[in-house]
Amino acid sequence: MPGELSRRSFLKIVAVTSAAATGCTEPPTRELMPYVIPDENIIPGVPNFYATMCRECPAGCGVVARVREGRVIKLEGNPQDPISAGALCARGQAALQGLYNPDRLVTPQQRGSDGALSPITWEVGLQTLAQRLHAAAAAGTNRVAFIGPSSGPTLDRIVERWLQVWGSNRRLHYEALDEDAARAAAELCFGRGDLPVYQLDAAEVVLSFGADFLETWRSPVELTRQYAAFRKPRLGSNGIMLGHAVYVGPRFGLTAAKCDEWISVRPGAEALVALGVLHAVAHGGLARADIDTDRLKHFTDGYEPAAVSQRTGVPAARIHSMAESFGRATGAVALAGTADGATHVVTSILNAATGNLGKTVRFLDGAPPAPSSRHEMVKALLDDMRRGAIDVLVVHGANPAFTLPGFNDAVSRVPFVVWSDGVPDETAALAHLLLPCHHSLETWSDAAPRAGVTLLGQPAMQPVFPTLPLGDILLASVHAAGVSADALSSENTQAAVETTWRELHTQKREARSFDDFWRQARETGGVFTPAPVATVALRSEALAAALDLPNERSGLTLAAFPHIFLYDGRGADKPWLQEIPEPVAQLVWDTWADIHPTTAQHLGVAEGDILEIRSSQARIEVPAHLSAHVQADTLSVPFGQGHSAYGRYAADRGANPWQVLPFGTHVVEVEVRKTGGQRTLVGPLGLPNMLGRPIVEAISLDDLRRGVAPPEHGPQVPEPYEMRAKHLYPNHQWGMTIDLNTCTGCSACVAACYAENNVPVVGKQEVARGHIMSWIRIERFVPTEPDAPQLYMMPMLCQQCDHAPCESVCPVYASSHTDEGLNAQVYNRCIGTRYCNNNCPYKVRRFNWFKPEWPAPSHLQLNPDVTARGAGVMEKCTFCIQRIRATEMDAKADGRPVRDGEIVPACAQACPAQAITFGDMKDTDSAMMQRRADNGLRGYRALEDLNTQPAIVYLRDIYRRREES
Amino acid sequence: MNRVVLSITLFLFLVGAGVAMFSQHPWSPSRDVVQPIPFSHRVHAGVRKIPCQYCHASARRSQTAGVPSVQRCLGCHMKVGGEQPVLAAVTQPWTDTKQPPGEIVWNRVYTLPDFVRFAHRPHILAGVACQECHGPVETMDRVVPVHDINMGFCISCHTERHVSKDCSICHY
Amino acid sequence: MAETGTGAVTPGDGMSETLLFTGLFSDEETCTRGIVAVRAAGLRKPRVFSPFASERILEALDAAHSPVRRWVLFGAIAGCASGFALTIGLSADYPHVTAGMPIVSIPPFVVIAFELTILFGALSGVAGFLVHGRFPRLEPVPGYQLDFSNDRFGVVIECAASERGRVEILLLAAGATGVTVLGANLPRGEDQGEG
Amino acid sequence: MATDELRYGDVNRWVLQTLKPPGRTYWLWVGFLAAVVAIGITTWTYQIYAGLGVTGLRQPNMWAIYITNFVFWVGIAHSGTLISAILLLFRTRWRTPVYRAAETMTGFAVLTAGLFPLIHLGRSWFFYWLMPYPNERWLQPNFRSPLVWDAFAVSTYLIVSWVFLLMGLIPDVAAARDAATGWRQTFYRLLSLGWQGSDDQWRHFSAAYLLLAGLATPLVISVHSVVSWDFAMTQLPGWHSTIFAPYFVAGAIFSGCALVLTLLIPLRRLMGLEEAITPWHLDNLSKVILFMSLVVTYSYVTEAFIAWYSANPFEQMAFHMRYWGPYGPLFWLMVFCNCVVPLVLFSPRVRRSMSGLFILSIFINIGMWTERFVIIAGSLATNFMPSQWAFYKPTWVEITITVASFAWFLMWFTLFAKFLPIVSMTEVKEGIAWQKQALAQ
Repeated sequence: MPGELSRRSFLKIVAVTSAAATGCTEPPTRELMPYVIPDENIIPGVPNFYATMCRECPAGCGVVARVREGRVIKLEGNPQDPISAGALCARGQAALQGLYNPDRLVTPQQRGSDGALSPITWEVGLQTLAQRLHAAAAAGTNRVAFIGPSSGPTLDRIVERWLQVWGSNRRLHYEALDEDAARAAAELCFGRGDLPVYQLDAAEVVLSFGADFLETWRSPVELTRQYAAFRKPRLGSNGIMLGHAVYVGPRFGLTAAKCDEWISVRPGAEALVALGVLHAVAHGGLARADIDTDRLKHFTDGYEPAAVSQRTGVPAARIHSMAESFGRATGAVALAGTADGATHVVTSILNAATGNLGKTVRFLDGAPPAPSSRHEMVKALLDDMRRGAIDVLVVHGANPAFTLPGFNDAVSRVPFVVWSDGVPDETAALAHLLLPCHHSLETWSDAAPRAGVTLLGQPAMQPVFPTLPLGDILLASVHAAGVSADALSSENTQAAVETTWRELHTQKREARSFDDFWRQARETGGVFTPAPVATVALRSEALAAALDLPNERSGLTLAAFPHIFLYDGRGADKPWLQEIPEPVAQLVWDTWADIHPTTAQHLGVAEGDILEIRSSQARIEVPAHLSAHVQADTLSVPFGQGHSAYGRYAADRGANPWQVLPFGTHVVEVEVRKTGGQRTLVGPLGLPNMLGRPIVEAISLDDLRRGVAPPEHGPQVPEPYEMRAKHLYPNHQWGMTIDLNTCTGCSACVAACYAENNVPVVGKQEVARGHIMSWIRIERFVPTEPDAPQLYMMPMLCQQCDHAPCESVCPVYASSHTDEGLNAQVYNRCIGTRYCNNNCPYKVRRFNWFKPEWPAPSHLQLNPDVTARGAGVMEKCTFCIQRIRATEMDAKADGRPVRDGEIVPACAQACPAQAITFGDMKDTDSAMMQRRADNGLRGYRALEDLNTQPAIVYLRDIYRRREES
Repeated sequence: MNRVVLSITLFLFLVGAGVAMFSQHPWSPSRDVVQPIPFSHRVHAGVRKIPCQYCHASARRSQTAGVPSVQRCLGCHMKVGGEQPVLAAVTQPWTDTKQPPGEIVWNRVYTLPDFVRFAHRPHILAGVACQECHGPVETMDRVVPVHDINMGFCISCHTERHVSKDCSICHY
Repeated sequence: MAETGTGAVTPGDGMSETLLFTGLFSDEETCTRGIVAVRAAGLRKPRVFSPFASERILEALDAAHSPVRRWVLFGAIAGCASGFALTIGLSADYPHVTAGMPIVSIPPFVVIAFELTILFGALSGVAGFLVHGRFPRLEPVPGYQLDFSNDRFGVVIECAASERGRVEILLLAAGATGVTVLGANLPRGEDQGEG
Repeated sequence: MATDELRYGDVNRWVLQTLKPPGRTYWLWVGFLAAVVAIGITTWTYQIYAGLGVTGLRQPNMWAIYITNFVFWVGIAHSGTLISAILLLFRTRWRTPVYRAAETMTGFAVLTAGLFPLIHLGRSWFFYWLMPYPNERWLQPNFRSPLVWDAFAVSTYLIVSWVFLLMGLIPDVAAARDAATGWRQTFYRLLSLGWQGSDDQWRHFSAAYLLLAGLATPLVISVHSVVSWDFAMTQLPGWHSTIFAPYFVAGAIFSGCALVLTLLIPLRRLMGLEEAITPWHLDNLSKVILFMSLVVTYSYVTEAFIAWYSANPFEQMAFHMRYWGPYGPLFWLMVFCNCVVPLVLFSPRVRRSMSGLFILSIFINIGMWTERFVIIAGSLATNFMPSQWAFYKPTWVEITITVASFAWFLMWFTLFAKFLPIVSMTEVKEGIAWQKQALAQ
């Protein structure tokens, strides 16, 4: 087939183009291999962009894949997609490492009687599958089961019909971090099967009851964007105001850190606080007229703030004031992120009672049936498996062996387990047949994350390995079994997807022809139509039903939370996600248990002591991390690590909290004892204390209102002091403005930089030895003074100083200043004196201590426009000079000046909060300079006193003084 | 003894000169690159007057000038000279489709040192003739490099034309 | 190399054979006296060998200042000049802006210029020494004896054989421990001295 | 000392007997040193092959032991030139028997020092880019960079000190030649350039030698000033200080003189030079050391004062950490070795006790090495960005190479001492003559 052929030639051309990219140590390719039949859309050296979608979490962001010579080298948010709106989180960026993962399964494998895996051909694999299925179907109904997340209309339909062919309906839409409680609440309170869409930007007050909406909850990219708007200082009733957010929960995570206040409560006590607030709302006459206040009062009986305060330790006054601000705000929203149902119900009622339904909390008409199996269905299937009622189990896109307690013994009773995915994981270790599956970037697929948004996933490149899309595998198994199934007419996934979209086309009663519709869908990455907001009201049953509050726990509690990068564990095979430090704890490549110093003292536990955490069902060993960022008597442990398989990057690292958790909750009472072992937790940062140095700066809201800058610094960005004639820039002087108020520290920029600039990953040990290579990092300082934001955070990258201290000391001009204000680092001139780094006050330079390695095929991800540096040279952020050059060339070709906003560095591009703006400092109208002008009071340069004259101006973070609210 | 002193100084001078001379030519491109098929630029570009960018089509659009696809060769050779045995490699993919189509593996004549980025596009757009770097290709049967493409070569031209000499123009 | 002077040999004298008289002294003091005596006697300026640098001997010979000084001076000047030329020239040749400093920034260049001043000065000083001292010297200076590198001083006078007696007396009187005579007709190094 | 009964002949006797063919123990010693050097070279090869990551170097301590060694050895070099050149200009008499050894030490110390910048480079094989030479890149070094000053200063120093050393050797080698036979004689003949000590040879020699000394004197001051500017020219707290030049020069002379003691005391014993190098000489040397110790102490105090008086929080924190941080113990060790221990030199008894001086000199060497380490690694560790603070620990690679560098130095010194006159005969004789004259008057 020509596709196959041209791919081969692609890869050879790739070899040529990448020769220049792969650093000083590889001999340049001596051969040139032209296409035999050129692909008309491919000009070697010029990138193509394909709109497709991200499958790293259920949020369903549209992405654009940047393709060079037939290989995806970068993922970016799809600007047309209303969910991602052009941004992409770290996990999305790292999808590439799933695609190019060196541990991906290459050929089908079968487990012999001896339990050893042996490679087989696709024919054999599909044949065996077909036979097994046939036998199962013959044996009776519902003897075939499929476990996997909901993966879009088409694939879901294929799976469903495929199961029908085998006379089964055992389809488990399984997500480890499901929304069961939320769905239950939505059902109960509003009689809706779907989940609401939130509009934080329409709110003035946000109460989050354990919802990490800036990290992993629901749709982080979208919510981060909304939160940025929510936090944007704007003119309100009483002068400048900005959204007021409070986080109630046991853990001070990124979300809590970016809120105005963290109210620390026992895990499971969030519902009580919510009830307290609801009570105050009910009795404070803050409820809307159309709400039956008596029933509301009755509902909240016994939860008056005083009582709640008794049970949770949250001051009653606080609860009252929360209720006040919540009730009085023109828009407010309460979010629930706990696994227990009560919080979800109460927050739903709270939102409804304060009339925020349809405003900040919106149910949309025509929401697609969001198939997600309820917990009882999961239990049911496990029972079936235990009873031996399942003959064939197919698992795809999920890792129940890792995340689902009780799965392992259940699956042991299943005679034939088929695993079909990328990197073999724990489930694969239990499977009898392993079928390597296309990555979502290699196959056709679609998704309907919400009403009005239907994403089309088109393959961005030819498959890296001889794998098959899941759809094809299922269809093939049917055909191989010789079953005639009209239901499965379409012969492959691509056709199936097209069929779905034909239906969509007719559904939508589109005026234009299907071809136009289809073409446009492929161009824009889907169809996006604003969905009407449904009118829903609080059902009276909600107030009638009895709440099942989580029982109050006395002893030590383990509260597991989804890791911002590793999520439920699926991120662990991606080195970027392992190496980018968790923003608050600043730890990498490991699991840790946040434990409050007082608790630690009481247990006699010191930093790094390995704790044995024992629940009723299992025990794990986790090193302790002493920090005040967790409720006392609580261990907060991130999900993600503790894999026994799942590739070289994930295997045998940390511990897996899923093991100790009962099904359906993230909180469990545990016993803890020191094993006596020690493990140093590794992170890239030194002191957590800023020592009062002018690095990360913040301004309090009332200072902002009164228009006074922090005393120690000037009101405006002061004009830098010049000893001699200023260096003049003929055309441009590139600069950056970074808003620390909107920056959440989510590290999407870091991941984007890794992807764009071929930044090598060094591994845990080398991070510990101070050899981490990230060009941009999130600075994190814990404030020591009371009058400060909850946590200082800032993206720190090369400041591209005008008076760059690094330049004057380099003996060989490897670091010199360009006519466009950049601080150029010339790798091939660098001899590695490392003097520049000594003189860099920001310590943003990185030295190549070793020759970086990219195990095949991960080297295919390298950006050919960026040199891969060899050992012994210094490197650093370049403001993505390759993008600057490319744009300048385009502009030159069109004979026009570079337009403002045309050049977007990877970090700025990825940022969901749009905290980073890049532009020309000589053009005062540029968005970047405007942003400085508009926020004159907040502008400052890091370590200004040194007069290094950075090209980056930061805008001070804004915080509320404790008293003000 | 003056002779001794003289010879010593002479020796030192020669060593110095030697270093200087060598450092002018750290590497020279191979002067003799044999190609898989006897393709003649003289015939195509010289005699037939085919413009360079007819085959090297992406020169004005991309960083790489682009080696023409076999299809492009065939564009003409379907009509002219297709029967010549030397063109088997070119016609084979079309004449017998059962074989995996033979790809032509050309040998590089110009290799850029690592860490250096040269984009054809801006140079073409700036009206730099191909010959200024590649020499009179239209007179060569087999292309051999005329200039040493080294940094001095680039810089001298950039200096003459008053183009930026920032390091980061080529190194990033 | 030994200067072929005039005067000492009386004109019209039949035998014009010149001999090499070496007065051996055991220390600086007497050696100097010897030199003074010889010169007072109006004999040709003697060549003096000494085991170490002795200013008194040089005074006694009233030797001129060594021209090496000038070599050093000019070397140093050349070094300084080339130092500035090098730095300024090469910086201006391909200007790279660093840290907003001027391309030609003199203060740092002073350091280079200074070092080159020293270097060139020193090297040309040595060159001067080699040239004027006629080093490396392959053939021995006539009259040299191995003791001269140990503990003996030697005052070598070249004059007509007829002067022999007078010279010997002169040297011995000055405190010479002995006198050796070398001549064309005499086997080299044969000791003719007495007393 | 009583030289009245001293004869010029004695001097040759003392010195030439040191050139007698060495015994087995000598060769064993040299062989041992060579072996250590070999290990060091292998380690360096491994470091180049594997990448600098095998060392303990890290962000932010990108300079540490290698540069410490560099500064240490350059410092050592200084005393040699001081004793041979500066004291020559001052016509100091006690220097005569000591200076050749000191100068030899200088020669090899600079040689050793010069290695470290190369060892420390990320891409050592491009070290020559630090020097201007015509090349096809049209690229030249950045003369504004202190490292280029360094390259010029150190290489100038290397050349000049060796020229000075070889020059001074000429008359003595001639003496050796006249006493020697066989291949040694040819060797010395070549080296002596046919010297015969005639008056005009002496005339040019002493002129050239004096002028070389005159040039070496400012050079030696400049070299260590330049080295100190590697640090002073940055803005790093703990480095960025105006007193660095004099402070480092003093330190250099201090450590250098100490090492001279360390070398001379065994040397005079092993080579039977007790008569040539007498306690009187070492006494004078130790007075210099004492003085330098006081200067260094003063510098430490000044540094602390500047940090405090500048009211610059960065500076103050840097020094706070230097005294009380993880490297604090090293700092106090340094204070003990450099400021406290040398005070015993106020007692004449110590100044004349060989064993006493020897032990003392070891203390000072340790102290001065530690000083450089504390300044370099310590200041880098406590930089502007607290989130990037980290404290460096060396790995076996640096330690091996450091040890090897000492072996390398000692090896060359040992070889030199046995094959070339380690005490200047001519100058000692000059001294004797001067004494006689003095007595006469």
